Amino acid sequence: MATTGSTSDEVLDTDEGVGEADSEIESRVGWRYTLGQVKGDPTALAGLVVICFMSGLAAFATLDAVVFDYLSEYAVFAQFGMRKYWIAETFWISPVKEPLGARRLLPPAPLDNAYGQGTWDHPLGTDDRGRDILVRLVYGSRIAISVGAIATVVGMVGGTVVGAVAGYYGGWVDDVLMRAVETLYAIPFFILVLSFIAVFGRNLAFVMVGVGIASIPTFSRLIRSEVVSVREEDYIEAAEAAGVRDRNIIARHVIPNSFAPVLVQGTLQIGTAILIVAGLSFLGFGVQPPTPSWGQMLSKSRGVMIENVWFSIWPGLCILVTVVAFNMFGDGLRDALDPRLKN
Amino acid sequence: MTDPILEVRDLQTHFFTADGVVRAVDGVSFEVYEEEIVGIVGESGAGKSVAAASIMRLVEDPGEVVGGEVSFKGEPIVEFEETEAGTRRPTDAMLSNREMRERIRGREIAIIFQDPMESLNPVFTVGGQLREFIEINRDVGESEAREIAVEMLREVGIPEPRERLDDYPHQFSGGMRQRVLIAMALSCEPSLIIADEPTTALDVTVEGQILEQVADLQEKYGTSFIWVTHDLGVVAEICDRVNVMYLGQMAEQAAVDALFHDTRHPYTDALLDSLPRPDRTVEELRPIAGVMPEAINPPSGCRFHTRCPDAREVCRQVNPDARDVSESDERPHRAACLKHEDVFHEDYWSSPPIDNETDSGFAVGRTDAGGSGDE
Amino acid sequence: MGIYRYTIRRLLQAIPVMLGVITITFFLANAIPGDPVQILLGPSPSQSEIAAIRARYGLNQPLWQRYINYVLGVLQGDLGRSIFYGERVTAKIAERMGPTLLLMSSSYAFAILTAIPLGVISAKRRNKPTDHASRLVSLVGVSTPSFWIGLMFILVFSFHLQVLPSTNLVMPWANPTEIRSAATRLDVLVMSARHLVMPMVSLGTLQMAALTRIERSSMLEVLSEEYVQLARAYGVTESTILRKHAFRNAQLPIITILGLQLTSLIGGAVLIETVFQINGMGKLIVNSIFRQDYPLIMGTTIVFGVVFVVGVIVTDLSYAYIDPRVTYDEVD
Amino acid sequence: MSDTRDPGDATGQAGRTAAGASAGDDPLLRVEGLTKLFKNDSGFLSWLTVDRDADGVPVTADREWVRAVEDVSFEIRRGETLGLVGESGCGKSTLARTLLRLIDPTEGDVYFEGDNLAELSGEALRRKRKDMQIIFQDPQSSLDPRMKVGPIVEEPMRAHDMLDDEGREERARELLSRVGLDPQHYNRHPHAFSGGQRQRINLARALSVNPDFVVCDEPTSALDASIQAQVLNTMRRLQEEFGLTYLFISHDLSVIRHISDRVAVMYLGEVVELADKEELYENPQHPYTQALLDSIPVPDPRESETRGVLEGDVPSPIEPPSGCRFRTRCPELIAPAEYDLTDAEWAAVRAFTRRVVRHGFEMTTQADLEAEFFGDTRPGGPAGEALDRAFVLLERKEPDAAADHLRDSFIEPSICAREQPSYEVDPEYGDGRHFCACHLQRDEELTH
Repeated sequence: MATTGSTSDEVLDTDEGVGEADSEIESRVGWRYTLGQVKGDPTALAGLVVICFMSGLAAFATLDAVVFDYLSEYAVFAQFGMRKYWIAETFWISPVKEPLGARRLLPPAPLDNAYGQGTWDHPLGTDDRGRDILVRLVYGSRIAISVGAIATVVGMVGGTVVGAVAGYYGGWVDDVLMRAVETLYAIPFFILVLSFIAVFGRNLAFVMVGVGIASIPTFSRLIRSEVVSVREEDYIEAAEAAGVRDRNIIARHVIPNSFAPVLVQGTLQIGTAILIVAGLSFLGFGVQPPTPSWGQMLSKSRGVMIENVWFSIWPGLCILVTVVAFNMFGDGLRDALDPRLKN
Repeated sequence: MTDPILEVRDLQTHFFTADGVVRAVDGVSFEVYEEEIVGIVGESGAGKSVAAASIMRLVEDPGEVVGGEVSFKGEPIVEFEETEAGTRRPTDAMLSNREMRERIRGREIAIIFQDPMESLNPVFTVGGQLREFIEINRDVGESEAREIAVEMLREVGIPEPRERLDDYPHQFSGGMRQRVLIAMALSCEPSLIIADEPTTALDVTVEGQILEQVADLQEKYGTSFIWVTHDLGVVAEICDRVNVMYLGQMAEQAAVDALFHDTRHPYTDALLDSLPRPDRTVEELRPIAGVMPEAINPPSGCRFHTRCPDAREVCRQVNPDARDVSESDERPHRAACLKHEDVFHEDYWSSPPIDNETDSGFAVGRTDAGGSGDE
Repeated sequence: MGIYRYTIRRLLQAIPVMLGVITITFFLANAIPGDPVQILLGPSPSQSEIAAIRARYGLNQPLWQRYINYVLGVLQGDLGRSIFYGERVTAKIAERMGPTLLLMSSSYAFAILTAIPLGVISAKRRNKPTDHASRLVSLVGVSTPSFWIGLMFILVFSFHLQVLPSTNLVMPWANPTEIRSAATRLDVLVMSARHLVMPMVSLGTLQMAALTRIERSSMLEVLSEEYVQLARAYGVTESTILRKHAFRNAQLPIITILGLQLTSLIGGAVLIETVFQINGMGKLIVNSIFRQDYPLIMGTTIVFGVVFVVGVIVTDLSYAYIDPRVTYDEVD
Repeated sequence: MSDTRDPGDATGQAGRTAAGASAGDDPLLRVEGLTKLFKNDSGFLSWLTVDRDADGVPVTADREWVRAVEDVSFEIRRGETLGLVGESGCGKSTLARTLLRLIDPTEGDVYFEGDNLAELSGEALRRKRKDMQIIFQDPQSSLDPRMKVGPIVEEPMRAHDMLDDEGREERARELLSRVGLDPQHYNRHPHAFSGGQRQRINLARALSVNPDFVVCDEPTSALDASIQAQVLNTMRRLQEEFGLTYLFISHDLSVIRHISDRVAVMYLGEVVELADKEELYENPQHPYTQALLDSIPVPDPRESETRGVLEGDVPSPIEPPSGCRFRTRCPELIAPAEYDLTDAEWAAVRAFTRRVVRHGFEMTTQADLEAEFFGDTRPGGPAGEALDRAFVLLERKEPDAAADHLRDSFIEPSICAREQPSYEVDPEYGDGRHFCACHLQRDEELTH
């Protein structure tokens, strides 16, 4: 439908461009419709499946690493033996502890190298301290997904507020806000995040907030231009002419109609944020050892690359697959929400 | 009468969309003689622009010319033959894409589009674009092409043409840009110019200027025109003969005076009745009932029967082609309406009438799945 | 055509932005917890030592005074003195600028030279296997961490195949006499190229992928424009349409994006310099964060800001050069 | 009419109007000296912009004022339809929006049911909107694609706290059927409707709060002829049923003739002629109105004699011509009083001036030019001397100087360039007032 709707109509010499506008409007109506579009797009669907899988892993890891840790402070739970990495340590292997007598840099299961024969106990091998790579990858997904998502939400909320206010009110409000945003934009993203970390410290929370704040310009510029164009629509003017109050116009017309591209950008931005955070961990900013994260694992692998190539391949692949998934889903979402951009 | 320079027979252009096949042009025939202006008129969705593009073989994906014949001065632009399997394929004689490009496009048939802003490339000067097309189609060198361009711009009424050659399209007003496009078409000295709603985007006073100019230039150069428009006023003004299209098919074809004063098709009639007039006060407009059905799912029988005030049961069954209904001594006047019973030999008058309600907007709604414009 | 006037105005517009960058940087840097003096002098220095250092770096003045001094200093080309190195920040940056600029510009060149043909071909053969392949490449390209690509390159080409060096970037303008195993200028150039190729490709891949996507969609859009259809109607050949009528217009979005992508190029450069141990600006800023050397953090941030702003201005001007509509309203 | 533009003289003006037009009836809406200027840039700090949107062209010009609507005065009587016609960019839509205070006027007053809209603000203005509504041209963009038809129609009622939820729904359904839609369509999204049907939804929304006055901004321009007739008929029916007053804006003279009682013609931000419909169409006095009527193609080949009577393009509203704004294109520019020229001489002078100004020829000798333009109608006296000077300049290959000289000698001294016209004409059809902003009327003005 989206593939052909606009093209087939345009050619029917529609003097008013009915066709094009039609499919655009069609596309903007209803989430159910959007979801239907995404379902019909195998690439987007594949992306969604991977995202769900990774998010599931991350949710599990968060439960085990964060929720249990928090709850274990209460005697009620502690008496069951609840503790950080409770599930992992009870049913599997600890992602953080170096097991006694562990063999370091074991290769993946069937392979053989100078450090020994890989075993199915450690399907992906072990790291430089003898910890199982697979379990660390699983618990590392928590950092990637949560940091990506939280940073994006921070940027999205901040950007939406700034952009919507600037776009709707225009005039000097717009001038001041957008000038500030442009200044922020003039400091390269990564450098801005680095300065942030320099100020507030290297820990995870500040990395998330830093990445979020650094992405505010992207979102605010986007939503501003969207709001400005929605504002030009006649139905906004019609609502004004009917005497609808400003706040109702914004809530009922402006925001719902300008939100779609923000959603798309948000999806893509999660992928970008994951890349950025991985880069920061690689440099040593962000989550600190022994908590596992993909970027940090890559950083550790540098010293032992010759001995064990696998150590540096698995985390990279995890990042790649996750980010590809977000990009595929984001592209599909964009096609569904705005078929004009689909090529 | 001499042979027509352009002959279109049973042309079919379909669009293959995910929702189904849109029969944008479904069996259209007409011809263009030398030194005349032929109008193709119809409302949105009638398929008139697609018909025009099909003549040049410029229909874009997912559209395709799937049947019929177009011949220009004897050369087969579109020609199909049946294969053993019963499918159609282009004949060997049909001009190749290369031949179309080198012999027909620009050189023999030029085109003017509706939107003068979109038709000129914003990053090249007007002179550069004119010159390129002249060089390609007139086999002249750069400096000569430049002279032709200046001359032609002057001809279409652009002041200071030599200076303006180096200007970019955005430095011209809408009317001036449309003049540039007319100059572009004329300067290639084609035999036929297809003008696709060339004055629709313009203001009425500018439109008046351009219509007058085109009439003068047409006389001077003897070029034939196909003038595609939705405006019956423009048709009355400029055309010699008119083809009225409805939903991909021809409704009526006649000389301009006969079309307006001896109308033979209920659609043309209804269209004329629904128009407010500038020259006299019309107290009561008589609109056509309902909306144009979708080309993806056209009504059975006569395409117009769902809205036709004269529709009868037989119109649901039989889809008439446009046949000559003129008295013998007149110029041909073709109409696709069964009420000309002596020509179509269907029992029209004895068939029970269908009641199409007038002045109501809701009888014919759109289906939820509908995606195409339906007006 | 008011291209001159347009240039002036674009430069003027950059001034408040740069002032803003300096302001943000200054206040961020001054919010850094921990006392730089302590880092400098180690644990338990004497009061007089502290006072002397504070006076030397102007730390005894109130914040607004230091801000004004700093802005005035920047305007005169003075970014202060590095706490760790003790050198002038400008000198340190000048020393490290070369490798970073070389890396960034070569990556951009690589990205542009590969992306444009890839995008054009992709658009021309839309939905054909070539297109699918090119789209897959760009999808993977935008999703792969550049530093990981760098690591994989080192693994393959330096460790296993041992064909390319992984560290010690040689600058092409280095003096042959100072380089071991290089006798002539040509040797230096070859050496430099061999050093540069892996960082260049790792850093450029993301840009290449992003540009390919834009080139493709922009080309497709232009190809559906009415003026392209008109050229076709006048018998212009498909290759001329692609080369002339569509190509120039399709580059307009690319030019804009080139300026904006600088921001991710700079970020990538920081990582790539770490991976390949290149002594450039990126490593400098990372190290100065670890050392809390805030004059150096401020200095490098501002210089990166300048690089970005200048880059955006340059792309704007080239846009204006290609698209006559931009400067149309400028009065000479 | 110029004296009626004094806002301080409101009562006097009203009295005069009553005497001149429909007796005793207060107008529903009175516009006085309404002016709207736009800044021709995008905000105070716009020159600081580093904006780099992918498709935006970052153009800012020096600060200039676009004189979109200037000094417009008219009134609309209760129950009538005033047609407002003009070409694109003439300011008719801006006028409509300024009138409704969707845009703030730069100057002037709009009296509507006793209040000056130009002075209202905030909640008072919002309350007032209940009585005046607008219908837009574009059936696509005037309905929020995310809302269903029912809530769209109910929205104005909600804003003005009319009825309760059930009452609103009932009224919405009733309105849908009154505008010719199926009440069952209450739960559909706008995309399920065709252009004509969407305009009907717009009508239902506008009528939901029972307004007295509806501005129709090209409501049928986007529709096909057959659908346009349906919608126009419905609008007429509703006008009777709801006792509405319309301001109907269009570029289409035919539609205006069909729907209006009185018609105002706008050119470059000003009303140039205003009269009863029959009077305006059958006895047009302003050369611009005449040109419009001559240009429009008539759907009848036996009637058709379209002339492209007007030269050139509409001037920029940033620097509109002095005096009469139409003078630069007017075929009936009045000769300056200081020259004593015959009509033929004046025509020759103007043709020559126009060609020089537009550089419309290659340089030729003075003799050729004289022969081409003047023949035996070469004026003598001061006009002849001015022409001689122009020829000298042309000989010297200074066409710009020659153009300036001709402009200064023949165009600028004309009354059309010096004074703004504003006259009353004796109507031939009906007894309504006939306002015409053309100096040709200066000798025939009504004496009150």
